[in-house]
Amino acid sequence: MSTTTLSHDEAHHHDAPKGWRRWLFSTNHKDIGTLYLLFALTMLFLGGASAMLIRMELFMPGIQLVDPDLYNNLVTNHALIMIFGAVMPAAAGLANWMIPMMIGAPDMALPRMNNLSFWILPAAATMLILSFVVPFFPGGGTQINTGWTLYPPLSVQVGMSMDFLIFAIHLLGISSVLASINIIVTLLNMRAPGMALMKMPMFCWTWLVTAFLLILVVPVLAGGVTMLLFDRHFGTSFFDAAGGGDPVLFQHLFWFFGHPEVYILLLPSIGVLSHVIPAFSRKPLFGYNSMVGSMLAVATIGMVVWAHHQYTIGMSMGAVTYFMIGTIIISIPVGLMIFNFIATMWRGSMTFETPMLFAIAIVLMFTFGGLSGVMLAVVPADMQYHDSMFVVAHFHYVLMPGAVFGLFAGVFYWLPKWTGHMYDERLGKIFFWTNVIGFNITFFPQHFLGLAGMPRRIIDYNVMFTEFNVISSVGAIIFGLSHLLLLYIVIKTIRGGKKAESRSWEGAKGLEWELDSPPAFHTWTVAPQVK
Amino acid sequence: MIDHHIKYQQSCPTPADSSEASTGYLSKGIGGLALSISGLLAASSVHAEYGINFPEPAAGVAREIYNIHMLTMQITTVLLIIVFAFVFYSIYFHRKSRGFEADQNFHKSWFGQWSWVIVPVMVLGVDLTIAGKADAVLKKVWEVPKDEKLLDVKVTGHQWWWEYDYIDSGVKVESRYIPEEESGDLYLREVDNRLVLPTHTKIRFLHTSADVLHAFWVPELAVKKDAIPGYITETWAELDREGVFRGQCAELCGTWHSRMPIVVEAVSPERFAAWTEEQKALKLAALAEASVDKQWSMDELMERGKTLYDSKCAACHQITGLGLPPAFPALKGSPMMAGPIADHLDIVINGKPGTAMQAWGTLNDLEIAALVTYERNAWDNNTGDVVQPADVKQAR
Amino acid sequence: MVLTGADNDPVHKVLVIEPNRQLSWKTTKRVFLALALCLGGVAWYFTSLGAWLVIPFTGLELLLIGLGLYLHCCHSHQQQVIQIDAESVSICDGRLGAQQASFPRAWAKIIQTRDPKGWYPSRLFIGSHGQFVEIGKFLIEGERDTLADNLRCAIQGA
Amino acid sequence: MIRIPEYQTPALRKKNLRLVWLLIGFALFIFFTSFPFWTGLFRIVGNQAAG
Repeated sequence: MSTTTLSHDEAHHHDAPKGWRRWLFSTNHKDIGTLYLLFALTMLFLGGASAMLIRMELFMPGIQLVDPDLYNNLVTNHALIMIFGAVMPAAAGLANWMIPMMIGAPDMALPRMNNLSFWILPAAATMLILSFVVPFFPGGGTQINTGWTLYPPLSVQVGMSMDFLIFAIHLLGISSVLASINIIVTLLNMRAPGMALMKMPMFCWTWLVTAFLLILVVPVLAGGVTMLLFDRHFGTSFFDAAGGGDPVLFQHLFWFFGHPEVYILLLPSIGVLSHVIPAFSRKPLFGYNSMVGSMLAVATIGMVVWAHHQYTIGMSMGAVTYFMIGTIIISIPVGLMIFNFIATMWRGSMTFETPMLFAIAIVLMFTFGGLSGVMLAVVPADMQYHDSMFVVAHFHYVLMPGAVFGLFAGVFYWLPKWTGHMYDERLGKIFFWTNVIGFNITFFPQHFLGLAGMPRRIIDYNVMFTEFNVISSVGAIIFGLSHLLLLYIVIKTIRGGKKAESRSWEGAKGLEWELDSPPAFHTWTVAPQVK
Repeated sequence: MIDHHIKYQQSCPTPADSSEASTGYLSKGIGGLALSISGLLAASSVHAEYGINFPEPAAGVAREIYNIHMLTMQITTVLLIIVFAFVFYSIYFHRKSRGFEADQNFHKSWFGQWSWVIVPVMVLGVDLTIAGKADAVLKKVWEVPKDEKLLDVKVTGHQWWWEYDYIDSGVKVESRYIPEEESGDLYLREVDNRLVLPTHTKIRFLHTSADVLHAFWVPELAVKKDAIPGYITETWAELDREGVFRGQCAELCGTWHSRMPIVVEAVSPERFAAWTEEQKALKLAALAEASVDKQWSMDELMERGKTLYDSKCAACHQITGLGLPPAFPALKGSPMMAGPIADHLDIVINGKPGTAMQAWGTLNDLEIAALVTYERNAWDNNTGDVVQPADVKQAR
Repeated sequence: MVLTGADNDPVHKVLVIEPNRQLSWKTTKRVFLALALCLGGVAWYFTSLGAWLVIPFTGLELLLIGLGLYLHCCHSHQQQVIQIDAESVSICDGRLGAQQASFPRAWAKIIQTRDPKGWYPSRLFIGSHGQFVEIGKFLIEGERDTLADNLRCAIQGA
Repeated sequence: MIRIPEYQTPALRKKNLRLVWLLIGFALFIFFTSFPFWTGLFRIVGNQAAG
């Protein structure tokens, strides 16, 4: 540290970089959080566009819009973009914005690493989009027709776009790991004095657990896709039965990552809920300790039940029994979480602003998705449900409310804090109703399709499945278009609006709402130790 | 052949006994809700009934699975109603606009102190109910019965057709989808050769795959197992009624994953025996025909070749021979067609490793000869080459 | 965190400024070991299944985690000591004990710059005659405000 | 009449309206590019009406 010369001007203006430098070289947690959120919003529309194409194609029996490989590629891309491009970066954006504010830290622990972990994402997204675009060019090979699970041997047949995808997954993994390390170090080391772990806001807790999960599972996925790359190009046969390998090994590697990934998507939204519901119920969160405990339980059990995605690979009866019991057991901590949310609302003094509406929708619809999850966990019954549209309906009922609606709730809840303006409440409510109703029309009928015998990931189907597909596609149009309203609300709020107070919501609690009046638990009391 | 009684519209199951009456009622209730939605949207009325639940099981295994499915569905529906009731009660009564004051000490009451024990214990109770039943069903379903005479059927998934080997009798059935012009309303649910199975016989299915992952799924039989190359997985079923049961491949297997229907035709054991004999005789006749030392004429070979090509090759290379490049190269105007016959035969017999082109060496000499002759002369390829079964025999 | 001398000497004052930190070096090592153990378990399990390629990735990741923890541990142990005498105000690096700057007390000024939009944290400088040293960069906003007030009092209140 | 709140300056209002038009344009784009969807829907409705 050296002395600097301060001119009169500098004493009053900030020397932070302006223009594109501000964003490219930013080490400020708020800037990076904003970048993450904008990136996620862009990707939400990209992934949404592929979902719309899928639903358009499935609207009627027959092949109308896309050819089968392109359809399968859309399925692949929709999943990857939504998971890695939209939900995870949006959750990371919330984390970047809120965690330092919530724990009373000046910034994230490793600001330069924070910058890196964001700027890897656009590069990774470019690779992901390239993997989609490359087959349209001469010599580009075949399209990725494997779905996001990338199961070999099918993924070994695919052309060069699979290599792009593998590279993209590596980049995405690096980005997530860097962000996780940053969050773990920040949360463990930079809490304000007096804030014990068990006094940490729930959102911080959920991200701490999420970051640990990411650190544990990402290397396994990285190893898996690298082995796939080796099988494709370097003559190894990790997954090739003819060469002594094992095609099922990849499934284990993938789902060891893939199942905790579900909780990685889910937990930050649970954290948001634990702030939104108490704020609008005007009453403290019911059962903070049991929330933390059940979250840790979910994460721990969730790590060791991955094979319930592969009941049909022909495991031994002992193995499937173990995975079945483990999976059903998860309903205990998850049930406790849901119970705590309901008990927080119970005997509260509720008002129903947009974040709260989303929160209630999550409690109801996530319960629904969770219960169909219990049905899927039952091995013999899963022999029927597996890979049918029932599964598609189930995981959209878990992930849309569980992850995406939670993020919507968080965005509406903290938007006044971020922008300094209140959003338009009336538009917010319109957005909520179109969104939730559209979602239910889209995905509820898919349960029936699955039970009646329609497999997932098929481009064309028999006329007997027409009715529910029509309903589902009509719902999808409503659901998809409703997000344009979200875009409008967000941009409008950034531009201006009613000035937000530092405590934007009547019942909001937490350090982030008290930034102007800092808490009293610091400084000037402890004796110094100076040589 | 066996009469085709078409029965693809299955909806609410007929209750088998009194305990299942409520089950059917429940599913009808949910179905009614869905129907009213679809009615509002003015969906087609061509189909009188909609499939909203599993079709009526046709095997003991499927019946067990069906029952556990209905049980878990009932339990979860009850739980869902409880959760909804609490939330809506709370939303209605505990809101600020009604002047309800928040109870700040709710979490400090005895209930708040002990809920973290009470709730998990209650959930555990529900879990144990489900897991206990599931475990009992699993024992019946999972393990193939031992020490019994079973009818072994080897089910091999190919891109994109099914091969059924009746191991005991040596009969082999290749089953492919039928284009829409021929199958009509049963498009994607009908095949050219069905999997014929006897009723009241324990059948063991041995699943494997020739290329990528597939999954054999017929809801009435309730046996879904992945077909994994290099693995053999097994399931079993004992069909308890005759009928035609339809399913589809359930594991994404590439381009034409949607075109892998499965049709099971359940017949009485006597008719099954007759059918087996018929198939054996057909196979012998074909073999005899192929081994006859005869020079086939171009027209004969072309005619046989076209039939074979349209059923076996057209899924990838298309009827027009234009293929779907780059995955499936065009045969029309391909240099392979005008090149040496030996190369052409080699790729048909041995396939091309690393691609979707599989080895067709299981076809007999006559069939391969016809196929290659057809490919070299159809779609303006007009090389004029005629390949005889003897040439194929030599090339093997 | 800002610590100050407990004595009520109005002339001589000592202020110690440190970042908030909750982990000692020992607990940091424990956290790292726990993570290494979990990751090692995962890597060992999948290696036993034949997927040895997981090992290099877990190894690389552990390296990164270690690096992150170490760097931040270094960062969080920095310390600025401000000594106020009758004549001068001096700023030292508390860990190295090296003096950074010294200003005549009578002329010493405290300047706090603020981002007009409140987007960036404020910055606090101390110095005189156009030469300034930034202090408390690692503090949070409220602590910095309090520090500025207290410094002003301490310097001028002689 | 739509009451304009005091924090909404005319310039801001103009900018927001422009955004609305852009989004409506995008919605129309989706509307027209999903042509097969709408023709299919009309066909089904037509069939229904015809019995």
